Amino acid sequence: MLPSRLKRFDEAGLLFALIVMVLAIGILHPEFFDLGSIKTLLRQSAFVGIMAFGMVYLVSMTEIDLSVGGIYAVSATSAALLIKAGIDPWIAVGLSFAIGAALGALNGLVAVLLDVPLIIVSLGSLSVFFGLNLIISDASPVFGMPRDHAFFVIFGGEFLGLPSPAWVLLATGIVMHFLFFRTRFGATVRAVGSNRNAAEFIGIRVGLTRILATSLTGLLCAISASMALAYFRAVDPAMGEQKELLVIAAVIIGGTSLAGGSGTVLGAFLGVLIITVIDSGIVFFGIDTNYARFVTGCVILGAIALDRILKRSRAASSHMQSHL
Amino acid sequence: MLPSRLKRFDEAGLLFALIVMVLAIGILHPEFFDLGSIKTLLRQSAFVGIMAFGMVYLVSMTEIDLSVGGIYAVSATSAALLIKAGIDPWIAVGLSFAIGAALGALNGLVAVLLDVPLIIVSLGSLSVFFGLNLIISDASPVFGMPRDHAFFVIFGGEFLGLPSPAWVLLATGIVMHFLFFRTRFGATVRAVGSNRNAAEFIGIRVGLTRILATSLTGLLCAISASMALAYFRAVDPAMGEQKELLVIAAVIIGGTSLAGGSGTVLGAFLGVLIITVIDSGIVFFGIDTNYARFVTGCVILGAIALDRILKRSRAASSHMQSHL
Amino acid sequence: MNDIVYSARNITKRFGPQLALQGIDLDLHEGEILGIVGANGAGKSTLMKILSGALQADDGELRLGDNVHHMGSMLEAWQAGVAFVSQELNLFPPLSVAENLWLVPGRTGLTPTREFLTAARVQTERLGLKVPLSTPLASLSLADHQLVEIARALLQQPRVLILDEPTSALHASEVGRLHEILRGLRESGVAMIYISHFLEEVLEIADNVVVIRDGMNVPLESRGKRPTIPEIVTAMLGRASDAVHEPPARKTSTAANGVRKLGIENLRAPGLSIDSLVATQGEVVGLAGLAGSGVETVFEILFGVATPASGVIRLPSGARQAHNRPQAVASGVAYFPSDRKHLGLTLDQSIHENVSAVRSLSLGRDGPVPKVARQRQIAEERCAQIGVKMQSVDQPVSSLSGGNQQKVVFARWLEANPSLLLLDDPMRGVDINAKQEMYRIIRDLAEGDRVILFYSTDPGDYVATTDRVLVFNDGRIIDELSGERLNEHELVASMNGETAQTA
Amino acid sequence: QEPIKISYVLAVTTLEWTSEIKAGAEAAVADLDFPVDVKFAGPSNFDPGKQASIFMNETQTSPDAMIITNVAAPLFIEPVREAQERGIAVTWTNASPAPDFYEGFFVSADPTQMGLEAADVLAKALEEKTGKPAADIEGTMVLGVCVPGLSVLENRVNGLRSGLEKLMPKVEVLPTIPTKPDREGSFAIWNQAMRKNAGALAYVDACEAGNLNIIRIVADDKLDALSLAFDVPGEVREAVADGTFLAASSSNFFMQGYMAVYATATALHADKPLPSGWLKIPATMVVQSNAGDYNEAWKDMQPGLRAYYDSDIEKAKAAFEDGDLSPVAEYDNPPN
Ligand SMILES: Nc1ncnc2c1ncn2[C@@H]1O[C@H](COP(=O)(O)OP(=O)(O)OP(=O)(O)O)[C@@H](O)[C@H]1O
Ligand SMILES: Nc1ncnc2c1ncn2[C@@H]1O[C@H](COP(=O)(O)OP(=O)(O)OP(=O)(O)O)[C@@H](O)[C@H]1O
Ligand SMILES: [Mg+2]
Ligand SMILES: [Mg+2]
Repeated sequence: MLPSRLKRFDEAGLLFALIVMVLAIGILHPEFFDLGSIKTLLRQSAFVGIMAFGMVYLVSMTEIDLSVGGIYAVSATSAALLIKAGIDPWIAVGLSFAIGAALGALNGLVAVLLDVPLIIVSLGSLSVFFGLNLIISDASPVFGMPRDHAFFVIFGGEFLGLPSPAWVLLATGIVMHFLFFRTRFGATVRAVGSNRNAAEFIGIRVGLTRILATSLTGLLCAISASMALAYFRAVDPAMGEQKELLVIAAVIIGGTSLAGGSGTVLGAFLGVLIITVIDSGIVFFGIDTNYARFVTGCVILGAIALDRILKRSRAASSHMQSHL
Repeated sequence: MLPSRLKRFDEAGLLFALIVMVLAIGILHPEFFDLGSIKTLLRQSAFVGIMAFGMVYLVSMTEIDLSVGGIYAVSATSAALLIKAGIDPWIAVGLSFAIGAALGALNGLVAVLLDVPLIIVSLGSLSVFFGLNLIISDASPVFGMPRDHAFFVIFGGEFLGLPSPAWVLLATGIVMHFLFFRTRFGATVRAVGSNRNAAEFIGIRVGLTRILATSLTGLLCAISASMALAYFRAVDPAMGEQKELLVIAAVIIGGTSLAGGSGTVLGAFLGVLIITVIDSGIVFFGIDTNYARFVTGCVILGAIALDRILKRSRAASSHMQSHL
Repeated sequence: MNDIVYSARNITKRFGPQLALQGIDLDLHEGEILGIVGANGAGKSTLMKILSGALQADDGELRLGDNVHHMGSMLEAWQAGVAFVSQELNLFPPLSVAENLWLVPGRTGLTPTREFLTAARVQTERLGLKVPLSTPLASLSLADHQLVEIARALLQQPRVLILDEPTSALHASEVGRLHEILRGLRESGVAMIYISHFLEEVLEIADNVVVIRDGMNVPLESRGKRPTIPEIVTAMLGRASDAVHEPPARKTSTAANGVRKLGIENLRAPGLSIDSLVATQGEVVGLAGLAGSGVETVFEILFGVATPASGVIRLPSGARQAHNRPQAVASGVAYFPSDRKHLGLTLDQSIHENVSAVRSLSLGRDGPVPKVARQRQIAEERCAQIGVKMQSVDQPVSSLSGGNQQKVVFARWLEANPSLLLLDDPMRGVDINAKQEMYRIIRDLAEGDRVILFYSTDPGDYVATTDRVLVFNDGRIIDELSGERLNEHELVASMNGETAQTA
Repeated sequence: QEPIKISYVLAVTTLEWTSEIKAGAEAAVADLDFPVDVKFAGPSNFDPGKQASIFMNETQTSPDAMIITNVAAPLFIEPVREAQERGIAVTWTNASPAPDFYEGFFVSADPTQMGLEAADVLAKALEEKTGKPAADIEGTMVLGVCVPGLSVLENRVNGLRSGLEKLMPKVEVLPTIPTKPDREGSFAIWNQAMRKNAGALAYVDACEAGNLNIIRIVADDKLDALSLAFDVPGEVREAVADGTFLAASSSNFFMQGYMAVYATATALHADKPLPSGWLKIPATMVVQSNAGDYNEAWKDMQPGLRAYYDSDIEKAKAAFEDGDLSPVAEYDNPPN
């Protein structure tokens, strides 16, 4: 039972790549296995990962949202400004969730109205959102949060020995996985991604589905932003810049296909961890600044190659088996 | 004759958007119509546009190359280093073209060998190439080009009253347009983009086509880099950073569909001009730095909306006509 | 014999645990048209893919002329003179017809030559394709796609030509033209394989017939010189056919009060003008017509895809005309599309996901969190009812044979439990036995309180299922056939505008 | 009287040191007794390519002068040359116009010098802490830089490194680690770096985001390590004031902006060409003792910092009037 399940476990290659990387670092630099190090890694992964879960839905619909960093920035800044204006952090963060979801929905709505792919709209809204962020923040950092307020204590701190954002990452991951594979909404997303014409043909409200998915992504950006706010207790105007590539990288390294119709939340989670671990590895191996980027790229390619080669050999062996 | 041709001219909406923008700036700020201003605009457009022409091929094959900026950087730096090492600029630039094409081909080769979309590979090679650039340049600018050498005089200067890169842009544009629509290679690219399974099925060498297209894109990055080198007569390690989004934006605003099978070199050209004109407009209108990005995004969205709405109404009117 | 051009010995092919072909032998002679028949999923297409290099056999030998030939790819096959018209069209919609014809491996040169374009024009005209070569393929109908695919193969001037269900989307006249061309090729010594579920067609064109059942050769026992259809069917199924189909006991339209009906009044749309069309519950009404006669437009209007210029429509569910597809589906309209690849299915999803799509996704009948076990069970039942040959409902639809995919399209719409069924060539590529089954299902559906409109490229289907047929020409209803007059001969004549008798 | 039109092209518009520059420039406009119009432009995120194209576009609006916050000289040299050919005066700030072009007018603090001074501050603090003379102190130090190849940052680190080597030869300064320019990205790197090199004497990043994160981690993990910052955003200033942070070495962007505008406008007003050479701005080392005054001055930047730097500004003005400039080449090749 187990082995056959494992064989059907698509993310085994990625998990293997991740384990190889973690061991390679940890055996040579045991400090890496410090709880502190792991915590940092998880917290960092949470900021990108929560957003990546939303992007899994979009990519599996053959859509790409380049404006996630912008939504993240606007949500974080608006929460911080509201808190500074004296609004209770819980309420402020709740409002910022609504803002994130609304910006996401706006993306989707424009894409549906103009009948263009989301990537086109988000090429524009990327600038609109970051611009909005500059306007509301007056291009200045916002700090001076009430650090003793429960929101900052709970989500900026730890819970059961792990950083709270890591728990939020886990929780959103499970919810998003379930939503994707077990609900009508998730199935609709996959059907639209797999063959949009056919989905439209049977009367699925494709436009509505697109708007819901972008709005969900916006919400997740805001959740991620609230975690960053809780931890850093401050917001930079440059926050979220160039996050889009990181988020897309996580999703795609994670194995969600751009061809649409399928996606993997778990894969995106592993993708985020791989990216974060590479950064740690660069530090632990003390790689020269001039070489760091080159090495990062090579390791990313290596991880992708390992994953695909394992997948292929697994496919071949299961094929062989069936011949016996 | 003419009106009907115009009706079939897919890029009319973009051209219209561009003209509206140019007039809006020029009427309020006549300096914009200075020859100097136009020259700057064209030179700027050339650096991005030449790369965008290659990306049109890739996007029409449902591929995206995120590493174009990296190829551009490595080509520019290697040409500059070779020139500094005393090699004749013509030869050095020729070699850098070969390097650009080779890096592009490498992207394609890895994608074919691993059987993954180019975007995945380029997520890694983006870092590899920029890293390589830091390594070969030792993270320092390269100065001291022989500015009186014919290469720098010709391509850093003007020809018939316009910047030479603008002529190169025009020439590559015409060649790439012709190659795309009139040759076997172009048809193969479009065929692979529209239905890869069918292309494979009937025995088209899909892998080879992908490698040729990435390699062509690499070559165009190198050509663009050589134009930048001729003009700037120096190379900075930061050169080429964040160019990928600009290039993709030009292609997609230009109307090349991510669905594959069709593309427009002319559209990419107009897309580049639109992006460049927006930047000029921000400057001429003296828009506050905090608002500039917001306005940029809004104008991009406006241009896209105008284009699509015109397209739709054109489609509707031609539909009407056919009923008569 | 030494005039064997192409032969296969002991061809075996597995897909996972399933043996799709188990030791097939085949000989193809010079100047022969070899008909191959078999039920859906028998392995015909798989064998053809192996013969044309698109798939590689696990075991067995291919012999081209006197040499053993390893068909490593379709490219090799093209080069060896083997051309293949596959069941699933392999074309490039954004490209022009000319580019689609030209873009085959082995052709060199930067651009199409003048001679090539001339040849292409002649070939397409002979096949009856009436558009300029510069037209983008995407704007052509499914039938025209099929013609382009055939033309592409013919232009290769092959020694061996393999045609896998080339006529499934063609009208009778187009089939006639194709057969004429094939006979011409036979004269010049080309060897051909012809696969079709229209057994009459196969008997008409083929010199010899080979039957495949469950991936094996089946001997065809014939008492005469040529096999008869019942003999072929017996060989295909391994038993005599259940029911030699009898035309239904046709009802006469009873526009009684209180029953559900579809009413169309004064409908005007581009290329369409209908004064009145009424269909009552329990009726199967055939809408027949040649390409472009307006039937598809009627379906599209009823399904909310196209908007008419004017007219009044009342749907059987009591709703007014639907303005978009979600509304139409919610008002009980179901549209069984003929283009299964693009509109009918999500090919990379599983069978059970495809079967439950309309019920669960469009209509939301399974609630926000559908139970997968239940969906699988329903799909299993449905597939068993229609006779889908499959391993399990978890396999992707793309791994089913063409005819079985078509049955899944049928299955998913039945799940909607519609009150108005628009059937657009629902039996495309379905084997003769399954067709009988589908006739029966359609008749049964009509027994409930449903209205059924039926369209097919095969005139025989009208005779087998419908109560009456409205014949369309140029967007108008020009004839109504029922009772005695509802036979293939009258129907074809009427469709071609040769109505001698008064309507 | 027509105002003198100056376009000031910033490297990035969203960091706090940018507002410092703006405040300085505006203070200069207020101080000048003839009308000057300063218009700011620049990319909102760090993107030298985009900045170069903004520069070129700005030259088309025919200003009298341009001031460039240089981060990547190769991208600006030709555009500057072109602008000068069209009769536009150009002033370089922040980082020098590189070897090809040492003839420009350049206003900036000296990052190498800042690095050296920072080394001094660290050495003194460690002497105090350990009770040993600097030359005998042992241990490691970790330096980071977020954008490799950016001369301002590299020079800061180089100055610091050579100062440390001179003052504390027994301290091992580890190879510079690559950090990130954004706060979240840099945080993970620093956290790991501090874990790998736990017990280092000091951690220093040449970038703002890194500084902020080091403060954070030192405070959270209650580390006994020193750190100082280059750049002085609000959070750093507070940290210096409350003692979490040893010091902050300010590039004095207020004065950079002030003097760039002042000098450029004065020269144009007098119809004189801009001189060639480097007008050095004194860097300010903010430590706990002067943090109170300094932070007070920031509360209302324009009058506050103007008053705070009054004597430095007067000195710089005098140096400019006397033509007391250093060779630009000193920026990359500091005299020993
Ligand atoms: N890619 C595949 N993966 C798994 N099974 C497959 C695949 N292709 C075909 N099969 C199976 O092989 C068997 C033979 O299929 P094939 O397409 O050859 O049938 P066919 O005789 O052409 O039927 P039809 O008349 O419906 O076209 C079927 O049971 C089908 O499910
Ligand atoms: N969108 C449209 N614009 C213009 N003319 C149209 C449009 N749709 C249909 N027509 C015209 O209406 C007529 C009817 O077309 P329709 O597609 O309904 O025929 P059909 O009977 O379904 O043909 P086929 O058998 O080829 O499917 C044709 O002449 C066609 O050209
Ligand atoms: Mg078949
Ligand atoms: Mg039709």
